[in-house]
Amino acid sequence: MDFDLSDEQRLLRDNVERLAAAPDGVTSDRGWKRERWKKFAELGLLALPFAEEDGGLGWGAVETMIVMEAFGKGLVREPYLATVVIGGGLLRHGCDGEVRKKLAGRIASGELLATLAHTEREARHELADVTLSARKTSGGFVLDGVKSVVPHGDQAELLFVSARSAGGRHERDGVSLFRVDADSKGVMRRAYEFADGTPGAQIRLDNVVVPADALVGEAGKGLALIERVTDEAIAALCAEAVGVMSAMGEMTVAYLKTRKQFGRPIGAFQALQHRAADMFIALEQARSMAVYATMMVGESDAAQRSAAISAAKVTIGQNGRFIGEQAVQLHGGIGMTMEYRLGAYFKRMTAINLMFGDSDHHLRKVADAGGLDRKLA
Amino acid sequence: MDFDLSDEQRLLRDNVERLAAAPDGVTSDRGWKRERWKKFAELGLLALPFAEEDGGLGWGAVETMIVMEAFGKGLVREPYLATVVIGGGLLRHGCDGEVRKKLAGRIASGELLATLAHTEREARHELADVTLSARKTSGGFVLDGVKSVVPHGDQAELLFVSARSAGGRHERDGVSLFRVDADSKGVMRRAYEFADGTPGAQIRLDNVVVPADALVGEAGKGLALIERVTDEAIAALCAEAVGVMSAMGEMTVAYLKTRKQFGRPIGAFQALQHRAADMFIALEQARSMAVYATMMVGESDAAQRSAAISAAKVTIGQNGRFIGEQAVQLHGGIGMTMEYRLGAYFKRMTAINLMFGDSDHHLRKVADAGGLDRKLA
Amino acid sequence: MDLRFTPEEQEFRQEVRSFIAENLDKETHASMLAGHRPSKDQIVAWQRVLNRKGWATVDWPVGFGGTGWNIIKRHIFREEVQAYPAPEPLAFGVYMVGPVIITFGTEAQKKKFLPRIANIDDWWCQGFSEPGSGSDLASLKTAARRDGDHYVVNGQKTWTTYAQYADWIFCLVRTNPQAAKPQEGISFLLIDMESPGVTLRPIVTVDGGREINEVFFDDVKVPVENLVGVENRGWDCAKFLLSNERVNTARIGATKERLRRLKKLAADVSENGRPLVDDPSFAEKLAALQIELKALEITQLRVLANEHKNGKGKPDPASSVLKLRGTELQQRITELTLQAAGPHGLVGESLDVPLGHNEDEIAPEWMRLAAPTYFNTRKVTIYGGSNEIQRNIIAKQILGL
Amino acid sequence: MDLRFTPEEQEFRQEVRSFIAENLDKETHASMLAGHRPSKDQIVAWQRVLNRKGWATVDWPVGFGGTGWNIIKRHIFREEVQAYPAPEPLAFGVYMVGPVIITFGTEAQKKKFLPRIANIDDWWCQGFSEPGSGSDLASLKTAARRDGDHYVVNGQKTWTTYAQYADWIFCLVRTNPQAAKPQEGISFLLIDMESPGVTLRPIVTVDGGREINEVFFDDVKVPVENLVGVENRGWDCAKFLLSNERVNTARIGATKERLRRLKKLAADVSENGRPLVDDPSFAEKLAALQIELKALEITQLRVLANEHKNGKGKPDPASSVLKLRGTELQQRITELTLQAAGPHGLVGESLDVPLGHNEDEIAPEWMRLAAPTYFNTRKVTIYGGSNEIQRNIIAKQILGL
Repeated sequence: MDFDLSDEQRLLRDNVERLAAAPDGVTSDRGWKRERWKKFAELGLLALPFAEEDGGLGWGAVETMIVMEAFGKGLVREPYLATVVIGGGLLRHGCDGEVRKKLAGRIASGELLATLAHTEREARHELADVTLSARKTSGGFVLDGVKSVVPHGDQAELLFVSARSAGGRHERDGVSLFRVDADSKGVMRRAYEFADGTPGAQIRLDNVVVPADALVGEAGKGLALIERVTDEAIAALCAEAVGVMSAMGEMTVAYLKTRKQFGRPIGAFQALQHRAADMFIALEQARSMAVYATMMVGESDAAQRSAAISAAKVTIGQNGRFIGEQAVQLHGGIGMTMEYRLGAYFKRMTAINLMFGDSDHHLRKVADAGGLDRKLA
Repeated sequence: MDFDLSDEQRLLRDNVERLAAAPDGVTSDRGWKRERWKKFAELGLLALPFAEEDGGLGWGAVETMIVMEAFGKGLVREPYLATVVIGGGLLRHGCDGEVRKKLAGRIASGELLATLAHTEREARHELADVTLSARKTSGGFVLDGVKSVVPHGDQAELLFVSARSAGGRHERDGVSLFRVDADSKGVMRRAYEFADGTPGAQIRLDNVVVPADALVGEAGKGLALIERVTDEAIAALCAEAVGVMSAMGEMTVAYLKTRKQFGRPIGAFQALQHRAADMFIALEQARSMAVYATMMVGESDAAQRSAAISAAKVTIGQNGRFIGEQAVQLHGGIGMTMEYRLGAYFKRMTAINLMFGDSDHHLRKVADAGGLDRKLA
Repeated sequence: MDLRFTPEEQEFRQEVRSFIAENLDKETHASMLAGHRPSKDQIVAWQRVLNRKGWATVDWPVGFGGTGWNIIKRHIFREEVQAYPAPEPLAFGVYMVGPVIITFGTEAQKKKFLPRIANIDDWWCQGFSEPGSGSDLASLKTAARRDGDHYVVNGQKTWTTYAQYADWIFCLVRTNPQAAKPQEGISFLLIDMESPGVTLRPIVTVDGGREINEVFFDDVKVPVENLVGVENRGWDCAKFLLSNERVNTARIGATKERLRRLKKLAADVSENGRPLVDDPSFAEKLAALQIELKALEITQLRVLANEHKNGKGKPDPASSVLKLRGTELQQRITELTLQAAGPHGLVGESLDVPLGHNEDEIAPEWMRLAAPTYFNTRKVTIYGGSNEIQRNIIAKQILGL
Repeated sequence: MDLRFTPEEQEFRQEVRSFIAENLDKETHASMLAGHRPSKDQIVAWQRVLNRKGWATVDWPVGFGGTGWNIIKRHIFREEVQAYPAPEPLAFGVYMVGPVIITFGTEAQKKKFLPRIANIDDWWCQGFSEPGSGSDLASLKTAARRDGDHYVVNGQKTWTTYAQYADWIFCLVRTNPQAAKPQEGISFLLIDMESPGVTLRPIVTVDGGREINEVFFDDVKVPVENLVGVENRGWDCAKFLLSNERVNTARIGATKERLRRLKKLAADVSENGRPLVDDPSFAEKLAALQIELKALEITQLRVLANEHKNGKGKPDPASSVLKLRGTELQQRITELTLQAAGPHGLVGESLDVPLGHNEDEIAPEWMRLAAPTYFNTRKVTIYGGSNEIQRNIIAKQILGL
């Protein structure tokens, strides 16, 4: 067991933090900038998780954690989670040989954006609730249905689309995953902004024809892959959340030191000091669970992996909401305004809590799983 | 709608508070004193709920609330709840004519103690889980089984014993209620102290023969009566709890004003001020719900009555625990000692939370009932 | 002591409910039901309906347009309006400056302003907070210098809700900078928003809404007759006003309505085939909220009854409990509603811009409003004396710490 | 960075576990499993077993009887002892006065005391708190006046755990009443409990237990060689000691064991035919505790790793987090256990007096112990620097407020 970062990891962190802090990333078109994306590519960030044989850096969950935490701190809205973590994960764990290598290369170079179109309107947080239909034809499949909350679905060129090729609604078996070109005939996208400003889209597939080799993995067996990559996404999101929380914490402490009321800095009031202390504790506990998620994401036993990831999401959700709400409260009116950066963090934190299942959902999952693994700390 | 006490009620409150504050009631044998019980009788407290035709005062739930709150403040351990509220309630709602009049008179005069022996070892908070058996014979019934948490069961002469005369465990139908003389052949009592010092007993009925007229109400239909009287007991307990909480609150505020640390009264520290404010809020909310329970205890629709009483018990349980734990915390070491009265209040509050279902149990009941009645405030 | 509503009270409730049902504009009602704030026009129109009925200012003394209802009836009325839901009276006029003028104002002020407040002929806003003085209200700096028949006002107010609609603003201003204590030397002034030197800057809130503003005063001339009460004794008016505000910000009837609505909405969304409302954990959260709300409702009645008994004008510090718990419950409802919206709570929308219902929706309107409403409702524990200030009040004024 | 235990670490865990299983007295184990505190004899016996193995003082430097294990191994060892459960080392000796003597003591003190601490040849207790100085430790009044080769000690200590067993007490005493700050002029003295003038008064706690005492000093003569560190600089020793204590009071391994046990117990009680452990609300509470405990465990490892990296002797103020959350979790387990006991939690019993198992029980032993344990565990957020003090430490030392 070892908590230290390697020199290489420390360098990565410093580089990404510098890039993420660059002030030009926030207000541009659709919330992010192609130029910065190119810088990510140059720094190797977009190649991070891919195997060296696929032209990647062959780095792992710890490096992803480092990157995502820095992105959280810097409120980076570039489609890293959608494209590199999720898209990259689906490629790495689901696609074979040449296809994987080719697409990984295009993602790594920054020319291809990818995302997963999975959530449907009635499904809430249940991953198996897929109704978009996949009909087998002689040459491939026909996909028909709607996906509604697709992060960066407005600009991604490569869509991974989950569909039901067999079985009834809610059944684990029968969910298949397909690679779909976003400009295929019958794909209609409606762009909108998530509540935190992240670009998103509703995507309608109107009898979209895809070839047989668009199928990722085995037909009807796509759910395990989706679950695995979702767990990886949650682990990355937990790290991002830690970055967001620590930024909110730092802003709040700084504000407490400078804002004066009743003739002294409000940070001199003990009730607010204790609130700040509780925020610090919440952050440290969240950080520990983000580390835990990072370590458990590679666990081979899917049930143990999933329980651990759920546990992390519970903590992130509860503590993130606490920190966010208290940060706004301690700032008073200024924390409610668009002009002040705290609000953007608060909204991002709120969005994170809504993605991939809220804390209640995951608490139930942990309870149902009957607990956490003892192999890890 | 009217929140004022009548002159008579105010007088009652003042009298009972005076009696309850008398310092001699706490440390005597088995925690209470026959002399004070006689004073209660003289003041009419033991006749309070009985109809005038039965020799009672014909007072209602509001007066019971007044009495119980004062008892809570004074940590009165006399068997008022067991004998007058519960025993009296079973008599009033369950027994007819001469029997009722005779027993009510004996309770009112202070010569008879009564209690309900209902809870069994495996039942937890489920009222329908009765296994003590009632076998019908030619002349009456034979009771066989064990009741384990009987308040004041060590000294009560009249036991109301619930038994299963038909049906399976957990079934609502088939629960019957019997009047049993505590010195009947086959009744074995094992006295012990509840965790808060209240006297209690385990009572074993070893083939105890009772006559046919020992049956209270209709055979197999006893549960509704038990539920009704339990609701009355909870309402009374809520009022007692408010007394206990307000005493803990007052002691804490007084302590905050006198105890000095770091050169000033600890009540000058804002974090502790805010804690005390939260305790005050918790008390006021609890008081409101005790009033609510008092008003709803007479509601004729049993489902609405029950939901309301459960709602009150939830609040009392949660807020009482909060106030008790904070009172101990703010007192520091002294709050942990037997010599200081706070500990006795804290233990009483804890005992109240364990009686007739804890807050989680009642929260579930409210959720299952789908909410509260709109007829009352 | 009897908490049951009398038959007369129940009849009165029915009368209020029927009146609202028959007279409230349907579109206003639908928009509010969906979770939008009523627009200025909707508020004004409804207030005028109430005014015609004589119900515009029910809490005011009879001679000034009040109804003379006892506290129970006033409670029922307020609850029915909030629970329907219908627009509430514009608080800045009816609950804030109106009672201040009634209690502290001159005859001329009463005559001039009160009828126009009741009919919202004047839209009022509140000039208390300043950039440097939030919770520490008494540290305010906006200065009013006496110059003949006028005060000349210079300074800045902030967090001024709906200043963009306002005809008038009531302000705390510093008339004696040399006073011994910060609370002394403050006066309560009524200022025409049309006065030269008054300018606005909007502040956009995190939910994307445009409710609040900064208001700047640059050598604004205010006639001396617009002073309410005694010069340098404006703090009395302020304390009186803030205590009234605490009762009104509890908004228990409105929270009840939101809770009932949430329960319905949660019956319509399912996960894994089970309606959310049947999820044990969610159902218990709803029940817990309902219980706390019930407790607060009774607490409110107890506080009002107590204030009534102790005579008018003496605010009960227990009203801090109402403000504190009332606003916390408002926030918790919005949190639970957002939770109920699930992943589609991500689909954002502004509270101020109702979308039409005829286009193909990405998510139902209530889901799209859930996040902005959650964001916006963070304000309620900050304004009207932050909840930390309310805890101070309880600790000091009630507990004597 | 790798949080996985290495195969070597896992093997080590197994070794520790086997050693405990083979060497711990069965009765001691059974009694602790049931929720009783170990008796003095049980603690001493087990400590001597460990001492023979060389595991009595694993955290001490190698030259003084430490094992030289890294923090991970020490963590594993502590967790296994707590989780088995076996008696923990007597904290007053091994975690408190021992490290103080090692860090600040003379050679003679080290030689005289350390081996006896490791073997509990001396039972130590802690003389810090006084009736007037609880959280405000530095306001202590017990005075030590220098008189030739001795100090003469007068005053009173309180909340002294297990003073009735103690051979020695380590005390903070005031040696210079004229010092400029309260923290100055304090010295750290070792006092033989057999000294003339030392008397005890037991304090019974709300659970009926007899753990704590008042200790009175009446002209007690203490040889000057029992001064640890520099005269008037005892506060340095105190700060060092308290920070160690914060790490140890987290007791995460013990809480894990209690939680595992609670889960088993909750599988054995049913309501309405359903085991409590399957009740959704109870199961979620258990899961939530497990999650928080996991987070705290990792936090503890992070704090320890950090302290290790930053060099010895410099306490990490983040250890306040461990104390705070660790003790809160201990309390929550006892609350949940009491809830699991249900109405039979009313059946009271003292923690100190194990009942035999052969008589007809009114309720299972764990139910009878639930309430006293809940009562007793209220202390953990009070002692060792109350949790309010820990929040002060975080706010001031970490956040700079």
